[in-house]
Amino acid sequence: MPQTPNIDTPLIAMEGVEKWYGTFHALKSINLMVRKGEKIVLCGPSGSGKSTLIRCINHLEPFEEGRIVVDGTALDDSSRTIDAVRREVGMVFQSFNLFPHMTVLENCALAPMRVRGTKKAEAESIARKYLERVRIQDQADKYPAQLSGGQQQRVAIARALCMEPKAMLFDEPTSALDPEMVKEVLDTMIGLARDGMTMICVTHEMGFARQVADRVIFMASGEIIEEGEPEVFFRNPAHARTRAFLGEILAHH
Amino acid sequence: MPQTPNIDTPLIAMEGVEKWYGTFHALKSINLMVRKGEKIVLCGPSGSGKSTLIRCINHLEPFEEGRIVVDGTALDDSSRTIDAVRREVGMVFQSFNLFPHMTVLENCALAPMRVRGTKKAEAESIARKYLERVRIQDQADKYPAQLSGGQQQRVAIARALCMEPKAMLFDEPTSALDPEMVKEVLDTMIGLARDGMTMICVTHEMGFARQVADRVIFMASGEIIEEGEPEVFFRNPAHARTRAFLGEILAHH
Amino acid sequence: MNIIGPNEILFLLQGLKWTILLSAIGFVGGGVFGLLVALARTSNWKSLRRTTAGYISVFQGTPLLMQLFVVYYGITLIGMEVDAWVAVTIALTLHASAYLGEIWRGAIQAVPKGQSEAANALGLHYVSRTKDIILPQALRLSLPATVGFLVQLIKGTSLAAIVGFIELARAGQIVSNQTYKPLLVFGIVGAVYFVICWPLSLYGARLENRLAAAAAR
Amino acid sequence: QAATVDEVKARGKIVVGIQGDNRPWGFVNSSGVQDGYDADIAKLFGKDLGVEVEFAPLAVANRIPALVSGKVDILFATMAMTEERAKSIQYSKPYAANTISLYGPKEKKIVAVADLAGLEIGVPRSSSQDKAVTDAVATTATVRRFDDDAAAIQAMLSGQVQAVGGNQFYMQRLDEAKADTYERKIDFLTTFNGVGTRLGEKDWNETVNKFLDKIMSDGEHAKVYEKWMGMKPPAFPESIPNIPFTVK
Amino acid sequence: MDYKLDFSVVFDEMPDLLLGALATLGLALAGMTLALIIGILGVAARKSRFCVLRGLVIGFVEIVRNTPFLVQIFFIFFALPMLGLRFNPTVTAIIALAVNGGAYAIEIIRGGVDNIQKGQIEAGLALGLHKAQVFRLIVLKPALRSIYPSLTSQFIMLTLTSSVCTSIAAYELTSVAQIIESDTFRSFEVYFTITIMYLIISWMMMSMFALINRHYFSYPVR
Ligand SMILES: Nc1ncnc2c1ncn2[C@@H]1O[C@H](COP(=O)(O)OP(=O)(O)OP(=O)(O)O)[C@@H](O)[C@H]1O
Ligand SMILES: Nc1ncnc2c1ncn2[C@@H]1O[C@H](COP(=O)(O)OP(=O)(O)OP(=O)(O)O)[C@@H](O)[C@H]1O
Ligand SMILES: [Mg+2]
Ligand SMILES: [Mg+2]
Repeated sequence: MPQTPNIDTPLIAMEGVEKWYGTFHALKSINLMVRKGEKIVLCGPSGSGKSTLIRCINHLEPFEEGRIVVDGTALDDSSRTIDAVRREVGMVFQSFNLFPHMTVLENCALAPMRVRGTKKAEAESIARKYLERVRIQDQADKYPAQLSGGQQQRVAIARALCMEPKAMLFDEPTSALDPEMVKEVLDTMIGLARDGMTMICVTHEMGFARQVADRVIFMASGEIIEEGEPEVFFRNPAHARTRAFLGEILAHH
Repeated sequence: MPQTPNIDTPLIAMEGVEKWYGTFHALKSINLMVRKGEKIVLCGPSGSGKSTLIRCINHLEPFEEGRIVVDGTALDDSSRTIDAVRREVGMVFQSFNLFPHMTVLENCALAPMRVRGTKKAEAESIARKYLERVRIQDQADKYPAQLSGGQQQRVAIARALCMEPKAMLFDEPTSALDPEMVKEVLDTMIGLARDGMTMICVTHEMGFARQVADRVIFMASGEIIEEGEPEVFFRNPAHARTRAFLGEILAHH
Repeated sequence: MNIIGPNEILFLLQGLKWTILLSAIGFVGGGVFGLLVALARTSNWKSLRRTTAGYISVFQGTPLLMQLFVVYYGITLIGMEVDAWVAVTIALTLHASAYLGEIWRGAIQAVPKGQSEAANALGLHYVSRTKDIILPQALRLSLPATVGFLVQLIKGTSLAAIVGFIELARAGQIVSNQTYKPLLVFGIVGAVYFVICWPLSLYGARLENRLAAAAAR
Repeated sequence: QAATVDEVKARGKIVVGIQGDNRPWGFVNSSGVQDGYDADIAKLFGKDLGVEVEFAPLAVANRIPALVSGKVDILFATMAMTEERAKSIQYSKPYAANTISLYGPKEKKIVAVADLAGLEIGVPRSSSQDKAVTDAVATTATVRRFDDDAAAIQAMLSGQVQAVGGNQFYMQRLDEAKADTYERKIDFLTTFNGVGTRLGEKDWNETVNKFLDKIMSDGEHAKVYEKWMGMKPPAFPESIPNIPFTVK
Repeated sequence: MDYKLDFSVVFDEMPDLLLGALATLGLALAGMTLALIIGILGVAARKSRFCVLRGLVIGFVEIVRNTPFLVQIFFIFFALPMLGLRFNPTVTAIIALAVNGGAYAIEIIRGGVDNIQKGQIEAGLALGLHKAQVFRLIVLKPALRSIYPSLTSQFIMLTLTSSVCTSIAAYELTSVAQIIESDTFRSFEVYFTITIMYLIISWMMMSMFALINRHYFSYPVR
C-alpha cells in the first residue's frame, strides 16, 4: 500500500549542524529536511562525512552546533530526547553488527522486549513478522555466524524494523557484501521504500538511487554540495566535483 | 651467460609419487623429469596440488609412495637425504617468509653460515653478491618490515640463491604482491632463468610462462593433466579442462 | 620495643633481600628448565609432548605451597642431604618451569608456520632453526606474559617462609608480632612488594600494548 | 645424611635445629642473628664440643622431621617432652621448664575449663599448648591453630579469638602489647624441655647429658636461665614416666 | 636413613581429609563466584563515566595484583579488626579469595570487553538500549567467551591459592593436613597425599569449566 510522501511535516530536520572531531571539522552547517515517507540517497567521496551525518541523527555522534529535530523531538544531550529519537529511528550498518550470541529471532526480539517492555511471546511474533517481511523467516533459530552476508544484512533490517521505527538510516548496507548478495538486500530495501518507509541511505548503488530515491544528496568535505531528483542529478550535475565523482562511480558499473 | 639446457641428466625426477592428506588424495601418481637448466611453469586451479607437488621436492611435505630423486640423491625419510636435497634446492614462498628479526643481510647470510659453516665475513660477501644480483644491495641493513612487498620477495630470492642451489622452486611468488610490484619480481626471475637456473615455478603469470618456460604443466585434482611447450600449450590445449582453465586465466589479463 | 625503628626496617629489608634472591633463583632455574619444557612440548616426538603436558598439568594443578612441602620433605627421603636452599630452589624451579614452559609453548606455536618452513627449505637444522629463527620471535611475543609471571613468582616466594626462610612476608609477621602494629607493618610489607612488582606490571602492560599495536599494523 | 658426634667434631661444625621466632627461647633478633635461651645453651654445647654452631631456624611443625631426616644434628628447639614425641626422637635430661596456661582478657570470667565452652581459642599449631588446650576443651570450644606464637597472640589482640593457650612468656608479651588487659586464667600443665637427638644414637645422647650435668653443676646453666627467663631454674625431675632420658 | 614411607596413617585420616577437600572446594567456589561478580561490576565501573570510580577500580586492581595473597589475607584477618572490621577465618578466606580473584578478573574481563567491536555497542544503542543494557545484554557474553580460557586458568590458580588460608586458621584441606601431620609426623606422606588431592580438585574444576563452556558459550562464530 504505497503512500505518497507527506509534503508538510518534516520528519527529520537538521538545521545548521556543525560537528568537529577534535580540530577536524567533519560537518559544516548541514541543513536537511526529510519529509515523512521521503527516500534520500546520500553519496560522496570517502571521508566526506556521510556516515557522520546519519550517525548524528540518532545521536551515535554528538554534534556541537545546530539543531536536529526528529518527529517533533529536538535532540539535546539529555538521555530522554536521545532515547525518544532512537526509538523512532532504525539503523542498519555496513557490517551488520548482529549480536553473535543470540539467534536471529533473539536478535530481533531483544529491543522490543527491553526498550518497549513488550512481552516475550509478543516480541517474538513481531520478530517473525518482520523476518517474513525480509523473507528469512526459516532462519529464525540460526545464529548470525551460520548465515551468509546477504542474509545477515536482511536480519539486521528486520531487527531495526521490529522497533517499528518512523524512519530508517542505512550506512552503506551493501558494501560489505559479495556481489551475488547485493541484489537480495537491495530488493528488500526497495520493498521497504515501496511501503512508504522514510529512508536515508548512504550508498553508491546508483541503480537503487534511480529506482527509489526522491532526492539524491551529494556531500564533499563535510558539506552538502548539491541535491536533486535522481534523474536531474545524474544527468545534469551542477558542480564540477559532483561530475568528477559521478564519472568515477559510474565508470565502475 | 645463457646456457642451453642439458638434455641428458634429469636434475629432478619424480616417479609415481602419491601423497595423501589423511584420506584426501592430494597427488596422484606424479611423474616429472626436470633436466638441468630447464624452466617449468606449473599451473592449474586452486587446490589442484601445485604447492603440494613442489613442497614434496624438498620434503617440506612427506609423500607416501613413489620416488623423488634430486641431483642423484633419492629422497627417503632420513634426515641425511633431506638435508642433501635441501642444500641443492632453493625455495621462494608466496608470503616471502623473511625472518622479521634479522636484517636483510642477516637473512641472507644465515643459511650459508649455519648449513655450510661458511665464515661470517665470507657469508656476508656472498649475501651482498646476491643482493646485488636482485638489485637490492642498498637495503642490506634494513629489516624486512621496512621494505615493500616486491623488495621483500627479491630478498627472499637472494636468500635462496645464497645457498647456491642447483634448482629453485617458486610457489606463486607474485600473487601476494600489489600489481606495481609484480613486474620487478618477474624481471628478477627472468634474469635468473636467462642465467641458466633450473626452475619450477607455480604461477598464473602467463606472460612470464610464454617468455621463459621450456614446458608448461597443467594440474587438476592432484594429477598432471597436460604439458607442453608454452606456445603449443597456450594455442592448442589438448584437454577440455585445460581449455576451460586457460579461458578463465586469460580472460582476466 | 613497640616502635618501628631502623632496626625493624633493617630486618624487613633483610627479608626483602631473601625475597629478591629467591625470585631470582626461581626465575633463572625456571627459565632454563621452562625453555626445555617448551621445546619438549613442541617437539615432533609425541611421547615427549605427552610427558611434558603431564608435567605442566601437575605443576599448574597443585599449590606452590604443597610443592615446597613435598620437595622439602621428599628430597631427604631419597637419601639426599639438603638444606632449605636446595629444596626451595628445586620447588621454585619446578613451579616456574611449568608456567614459563606453557607460556613459551604458546609463543612458539604463535610464530607463523611459514617461518619454520622457510628455515627448513634453507636446510637449517633443528638447533639453528630453533635458536636463530623460532625462539627470538617467540620470546618477543611472550615477553608480556613472562614479565607477568615474574610478578607472580616474586609474590609466590612469600610462601618460602614455611620451610624456614625469613623473607619479606615472614619478616613482616615477625616484626608485627614484636611491635604489635600489624596495620602499619603489613602496610609497609605490602608497599614494599608493590614497589617491586608494580613497575614490572606496568612494563609488561606497555610491552603488551606495543605488541598489539605492531600486530594491528 | 645423619652425622655422628665424631663426624661433627671432625667437620668442626654442628647444625642446631632451633626456633626462629619464639622469644625468648629461640628467635632471630632484629639484626638477623639467632638469639635466645636455646641459642645460648647451644653455643655452650658447641664450645664444649669445640665446634662452630650453625643455627637452622625451624617452624614448630618442622622440628622433628628436620632432625629425623638429618637436616639438623640436634634440636635445641623448645621441645616439650611428651610420650608421643619420645617415640620419634630421643630426649636428653630436661634443661628447661615451661608452664602451659590459658590467657584471656581480664573482663572475661574464665576460671575453669567449663567456662571455655563456645569460645574460640588460639594456639600455635603442633605446640604443647595446642595439645593441652585441645585435650582440655575437647569439642566444647573451637581451637584455632595458627602458624606460630606470633600469629596466635596477634589473633587475640585482633579479637579473632577470645583466649590463647600459651607458655609462661605470653603474659609479658601480652602486657607489652596492651598493658593491663589480659591475664593468666588456667594452668594446664608444666612441661619440661629436653634436647632432641635421633632415636638409638647413643653417642649424641650421652654427650648431651654429660654436657647438661656439667653446666648445671658449674652455674653456667643458671646464669643463662636467669638471663632469659627472669627466674631461677626450677628443680627438674629425675625421671618422667615413659620418656627415657638415655638410650637403653 | 631408616625412614620408611608409610601412608597408612594418612589413609586412616581420609575422612577428615575429604572433609577438608570439600571445604577447599567450597572456599574456592564461593571465592570464584564473588570474584566473577567483582570482575563484572569492576569492569562496569572501570567503563563508567565517573572518573573517581574508574580511579578507585584501577587502584584496587593494581594494589591487589602487585602484593602477595599472604599479605592480603593477613591484612584482612589481623589488621582490619583494628578498624572495627572483624570476620571469622572462613569469611576472611572467602573475602580474600574474592578480592584477589576479583582484581585479576577485572583485568581479564576488561581485555575481553575492549575486544568487542564498537559496532556491536553502536547497534545496541541505535536500537534504543541503554548503556547498562548494552553492557549486560550485548557486550558481556561475547566478552566473557573471548577471555574464558584465561579467566578459568586464573580461577584454578585461585583454588590453589586457597591453601594459603591455613595461615589464618581457616578450615580447609591444608589446615586439616597440617593437623594430621603434627599428630603423626608423617610430613612427606601427608603433603604428598594432599598434593594429589589438589591435583584432582583442579582437574575437577577444569572439567566443570569445560562443561560450563559447552553449555553457556556454545554459539557458533565465524
Ligand atoms: N572518531 C573519529 N575521530 C576523528 N575523526 C573521525 C572520526 N570518525 C570519522 N572521522 C573523520 O571524519 C571524516 C568523515 O568521516 P565519515 O566516516 O563520516 O566519512 P564517510 O563519508 O562516511 O566516508 P566513507 O565513505 O569512507 O565511509 C573523515 O575524514 C574521518 O577521517
Ligand atoms: N595440511 C593439509 N591437510 C589437509 N589437506 C591439505 C593440506 N594442505 C593442502 N591440502 C589440500 O590438498 C589440496 C592441494 O593443495 P595445494 O595447496 O597443493 O593446492 P594448490 O594447487 O597449491 O592450490 P592454490 O592455488 O590454492 O595454492 C587442496 O585440496 C588442499 O585443501
Ligand atoms: Mg562511512
Ligand atoms: Mg598453492
